[in-house]
Amino acid sequence: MSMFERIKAVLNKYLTKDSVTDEHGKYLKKMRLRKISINTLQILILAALIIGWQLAAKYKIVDPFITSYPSQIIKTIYEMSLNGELFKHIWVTVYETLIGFLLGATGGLVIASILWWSDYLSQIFEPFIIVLNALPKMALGPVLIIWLGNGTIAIIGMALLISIIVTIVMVYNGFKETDQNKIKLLRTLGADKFQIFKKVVLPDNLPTIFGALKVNIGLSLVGTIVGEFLVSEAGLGYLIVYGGQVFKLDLVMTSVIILSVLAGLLYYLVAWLEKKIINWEE
Amino acid sequence: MSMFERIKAVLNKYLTKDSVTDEHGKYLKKMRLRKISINTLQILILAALIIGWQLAAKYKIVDPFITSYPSQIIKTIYEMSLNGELFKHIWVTVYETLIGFLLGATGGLVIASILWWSDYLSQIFEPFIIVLNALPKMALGPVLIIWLGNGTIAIIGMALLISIIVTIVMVYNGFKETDQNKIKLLRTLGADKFQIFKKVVLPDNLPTIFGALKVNIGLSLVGTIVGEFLVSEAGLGYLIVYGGQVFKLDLVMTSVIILSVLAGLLYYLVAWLEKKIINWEE
Amino acid sequence: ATEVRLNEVVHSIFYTPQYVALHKGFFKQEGLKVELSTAWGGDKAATALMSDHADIALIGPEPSIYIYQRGADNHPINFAQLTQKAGSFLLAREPMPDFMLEDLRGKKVIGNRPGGAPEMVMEYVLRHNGIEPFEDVQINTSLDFSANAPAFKNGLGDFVQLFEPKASKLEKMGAGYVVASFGELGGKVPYTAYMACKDYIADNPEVIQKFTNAVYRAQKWTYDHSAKEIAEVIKPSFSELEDDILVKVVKRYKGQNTWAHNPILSKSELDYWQDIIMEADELDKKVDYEVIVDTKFAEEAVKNTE
Amino acid sequence: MNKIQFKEVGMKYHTVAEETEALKDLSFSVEENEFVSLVGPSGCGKTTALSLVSGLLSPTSGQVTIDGKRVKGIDEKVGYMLQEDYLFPWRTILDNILIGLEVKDELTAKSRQKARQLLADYGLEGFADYYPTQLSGGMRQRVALARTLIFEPEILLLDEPFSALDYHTKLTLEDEVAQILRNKEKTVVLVTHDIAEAVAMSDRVLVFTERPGSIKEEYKIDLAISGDFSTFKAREAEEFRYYFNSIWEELDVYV
Amino acid sequence: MNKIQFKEVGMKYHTVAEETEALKDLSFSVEENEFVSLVGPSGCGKTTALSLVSGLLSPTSGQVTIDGKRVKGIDEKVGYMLQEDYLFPWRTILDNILIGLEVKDELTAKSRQKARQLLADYGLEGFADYYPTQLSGGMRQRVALARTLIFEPEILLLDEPFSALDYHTKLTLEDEVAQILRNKEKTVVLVTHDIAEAVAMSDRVLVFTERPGSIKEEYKIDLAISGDFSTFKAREAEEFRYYFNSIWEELDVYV
Ligand SMILES: Nc1ncnc2c1ncn2[C@@H]1O[C@H](COP(=O)(O)OP(=O)(O)OP(=O)(O)O)[C@@H](O)[C@H]1O
Ligand SMILES: Nc1ncnc2c1ncn2[C@@H]1O[C@H](COP(=O)(O)OP(=O)(O)OP(=O)(O)O)[C@@H](O)[C@H]1O
Ligand SMILES: O=C([O-])O
Ligand SMILES: [Mg+2]
Ligand SMILES: [Mg+2]
Repeated sequence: MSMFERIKAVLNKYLTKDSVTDEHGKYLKKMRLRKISINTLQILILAALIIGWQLAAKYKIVDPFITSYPSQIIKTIYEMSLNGELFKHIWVTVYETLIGFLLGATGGLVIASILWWSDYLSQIFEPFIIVLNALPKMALGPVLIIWLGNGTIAIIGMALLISIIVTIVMVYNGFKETDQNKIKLLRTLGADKFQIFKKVVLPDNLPTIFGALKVNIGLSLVGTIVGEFLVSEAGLGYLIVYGGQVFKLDLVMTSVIILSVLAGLLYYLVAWLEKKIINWEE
Repeated sequence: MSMFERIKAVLNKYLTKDSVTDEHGKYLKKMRLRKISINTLQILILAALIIGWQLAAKYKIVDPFITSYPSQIIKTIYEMSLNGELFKHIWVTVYETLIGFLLGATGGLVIASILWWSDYLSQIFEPFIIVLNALPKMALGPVLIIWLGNGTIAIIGMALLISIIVTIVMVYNGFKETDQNKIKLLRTLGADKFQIFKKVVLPDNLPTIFGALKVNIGLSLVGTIVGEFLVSEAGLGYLIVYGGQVFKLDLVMTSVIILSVLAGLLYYLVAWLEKKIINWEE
Repeated sequence: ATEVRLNEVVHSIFYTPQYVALHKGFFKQEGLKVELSTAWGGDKAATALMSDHADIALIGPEPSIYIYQRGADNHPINFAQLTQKAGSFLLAREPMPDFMLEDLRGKKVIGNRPGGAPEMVMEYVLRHNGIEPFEDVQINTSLDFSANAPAFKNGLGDFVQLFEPKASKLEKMGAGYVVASFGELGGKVPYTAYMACKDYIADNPEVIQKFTNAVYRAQKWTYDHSAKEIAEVIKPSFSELEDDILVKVVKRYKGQNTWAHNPILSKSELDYWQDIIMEADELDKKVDYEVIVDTKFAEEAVKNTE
Repeated sequence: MNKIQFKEVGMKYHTVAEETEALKDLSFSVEENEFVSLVGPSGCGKTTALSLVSGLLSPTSGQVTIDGKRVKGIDEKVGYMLQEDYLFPWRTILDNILIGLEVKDELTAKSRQKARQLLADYGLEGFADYYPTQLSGGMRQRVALARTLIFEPEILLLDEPFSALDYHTKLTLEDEVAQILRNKEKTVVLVTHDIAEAVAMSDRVLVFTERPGSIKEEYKIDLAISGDFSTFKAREAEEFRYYFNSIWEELDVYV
Repeated sequence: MNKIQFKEVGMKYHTVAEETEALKDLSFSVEENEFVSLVGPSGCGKTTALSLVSGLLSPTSGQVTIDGKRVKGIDEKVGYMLQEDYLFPWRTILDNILIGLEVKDELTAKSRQKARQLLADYGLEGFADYYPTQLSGGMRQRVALARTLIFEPEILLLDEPFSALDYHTKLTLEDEVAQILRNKEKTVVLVTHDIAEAVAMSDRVLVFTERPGSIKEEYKIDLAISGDFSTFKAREAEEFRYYFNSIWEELDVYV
């Protein structure tokens, strides 16, 4: 058997692994080759973006001074990791985001519950909530600083403000649309309103709640960054402002990239929690 | 009949208007009294907020200079209306928002359609879209300005950036989840892929598309304001920044309030359009 | 007319001669159509320049220093100076007619964001008057430019560093009193100047010349007229501002000789400016005057107009 | 003795736009241990009638009594089973059955034991710790039955309990439920659209008029069945066709 | 003559996790103008068999032929009706019926006229410009039938077309459809879980085995009916019970 044939055989074996019949093997091979081609293309696109960026900067097609470039960003990350600066700034942002998120999630849930509880209250506050929801909250930034002072509290306040209304609206709509027959079932069993809430409305809406939390965590991060733009001594938002001030655009780009990664990680944290908690779905 | 009784009779007649039976009349009366009490409370709350704000400012419980106060805001609106300034700034913001919205809606729809069309493409780009979606886009503001300059284009770009990804994700998910049986039905009738798209996927997802547009219009406004914060010569975002620069917080507060009204109006514009177009729903 | 995209760092009375040039038609008379936009930040204005979204920017020279130092090829070159003094003031909560910098010892001052010109100037001035920033005096550098006046009004800090018209407004409200001017304390610095990228200047020398001519005419006009007259001319650019504040602010800036009398940016001034930045730890090595300053147009303008 | 009695019951629903008279002058009674079916056109007020028995609603006029006492609020004696099973996916089968006891705060080792026994009785032994999604439609509806019967209600209300099941499952479950209830001696009111089901399972079938619902016709079902009762045998009985066709014509709905 | 023929047809579905053999060695034929029902346990491949006839899928082994020719892609001769009506709410009733012609670009004044005629035939005159939400379930399913029959397909595939309807509507529609199809002389394959429906409507009932599906048993239905055919009469025929019970036992599914 030639070398080439042997490689082909090994490859074939790998591609048809776990197949139950020959036909299934063919199918698996096709699907796996497709998957491989997709992953390869993804990596190629990513590599093309990174290398393209690097080369464009090197040959001054884009101004490397303004756009920075990958190797420089990696260098910046490396240097800032060494002296612990990077970790400090990331931690500040994560910390503020998580507090804003937790407050927004808890507050949103509590308020949505109250609105569900009292139809009267919910009807009274509906127009106010619609307006608050539509309001571009970051316009309130300067006002918020005045009310909440010039520190972490103002930043967390911004994160909270941006995230809580969405939570209220999403969760309350979910609560309101709980299947009436499920509630009827509990009523026929003699449940009171609180039991209905605890045993049906809340668990039934866990997917909705997690949907809201996934939006919420992203908005909390946005709020934190906006807050840090306005007032801060540390955090990724601070790095972006400072980097801009002194034209360390490497720092700005590095922060933006770390921020994107952070946004993804925080999202997956909530998604992971959801999987842990909603474990009965197929 | 005494005066009092006559008033009572008129009131009663009004409250039971359109009733079909006496019992229905009682029900209507109850519901209308409830509705009246809700509206009254809403107006009272609004009035309490406004008057409380005014009084708190007057008696310096809050700093009138920092928080401004209702009569001052009305005065500002009046003065700025007279010289046409107000209308100019509102128009600039509306204009930029609408352009960003239209581009985001069209672009999002086209991209979602392409992703629906090619499963292969959609699988390749999925991780990139997830990352873009999670990204706190306003952090990119400074970078965006580098690419798009410091004018209207950068502002519209910001609005577009913030709104398009959400549109893509929402619309694509809707397309993907089109009832397979509806598609099967069209296939049995001999339809090709384009016909399936035009005759089922697109109309079936109009509610989803409008759902996305409702989110989109709000985000476009946020994007426009953020853009105007970063770079502008006019618009409500400019007024907020400028008001902050020259320590004219009346201007900031006035702009914030106009902004919330504007946000509400734009939302209802899309909701109204939806009602016009999706006229077959009960 | 040739179109020129001009980007100003902020929209401020501090740059009065520029608005004079605009409203008195000096640019127009030179055959230039100036499109003014506001960047709200020196970094953003310089970025606009670098990314070819503006032809000329009005900023402090420090971005041009940073940019050159960080290795950009087509870096900005300062060709006309507009202000020659720092524009910020120190305010206290009470009038302090006998204020001395020593009074800051142990107190809290609201400053500005690190790396920016106002903060660097304040730190330099304090240090050279025997007060070590962050040791002898607490400085809060966490606030955005838009937030420091409200924060002070709301009770934060004992002193605040502000630009006009905020200083005058606080005074009018009785919430703050100017006790010192960094313009006076800091001496002559090229606080703001017009700059354009190297390539643009090389390609459009006549535009730069015309622009500089107009600026110089405006500087002279401003020098020759009273605060009230100036205020009237620039009013369209500050329509939201009360008239009395506008006049007061113009008077204050004029009074401390804020605006350069001609657009020539001297070597000694730049040297001094670089000292300030170096002390703030944002610059390792001075940049050559000839590299980032070109006085040819300014000199020509002065010569032409005489 | 009359277990349930409707005396000239009227029920009106109100919305802002209109008044809907669901029931009018509805009078009928159900004897102890009787199995009565209600059939009638869609929207004629059958579900409304069940809600009145269970105490979920109160009549606008007339009276509904259980054991001679007027119904006020949810009655402990009544078990209610809906069209779909509404098992909660986040609870195991056992916990689904126990939800009613949990609500009443009567969860004991004994009641758990009873729940397991019921599961075993219904051929669901070993499924106690499964989740609802892991069960077939028929198994799920049997769990719903256990959830209702664990209280040992004297009265059982069934609102189209088999209509969401596929045909096989439906026929089989009808038979099973009929057997279970016959053995337990319960008073049962079944609402159904399926005339064959009504005839096969009941002692009596009440045909409702169009809305506002009242009794249009009443059929005492008497099928000659040899040996043990089963709904399959019932369907084959001589008289089955007769009842079916009479009721069908009585309903005479144009679809 | 054989209109449809399955010759040792095998069909396998693949997913990454497993292979599902839906059909194996399935052989049967349907004669011209014959009405054949397929019954069998859930998941035994009935829908798959219909998809093979319609050309939506191709078999992994064996052959499916129509008029002796192998099926390749969607066949114009075949009309397919699904369990739910899938009327598009954004189209009027008339436009729903015309969607197939629209797809084929055959929209003419004549075809419009024909659509209106079909509506009239099915008792839906005057509903042409209504929207689907304004119609009852039974009316909607009749519109779906019109949408399928407007092409005058030679073969009609029905996949549980009545199972989403309520009992009354279902019985009535069964009869109506049986009448319509008998008059039109079509070859029909009906998939159903309802044995009574299969027996009452068909010339022949094929009982499928568990998955992988193949023919387990075949019943030629021969009911003694006097006068015009109707499914109601069919249900009352002597032999009906016999067929019903035999097929029921043949299926013998535990639910
Ligand atoms: N909460 C309610 N508010 C207003 N109208 C109602 C309400 N509940 C029921 N109705 C109306 O009352 C009438 C009777 O309803 P009900 O549900 O009792 O009928 P049903 O016989 O059970 O119908 P189906 O056979 O469709 O289940 C219907 O016209 C229905 O629309
Ligand atoms: N696209 C598919 N991919 C994978 N498996 C499939 C697919 N379609 C059907 N199957 C499987 O093939 C088998 C037969 O499916 P089919 O739908 O033909 O059964 P059926 O007899 O119509 O069932 P039912 O009575 O529930 O409608 C089932 O096990 C089903 O899960
Ligand atoms: O940087 C300046 O404020 O000019
Ligand atoms: Mg009902
Ligand atoms: Mg099927």
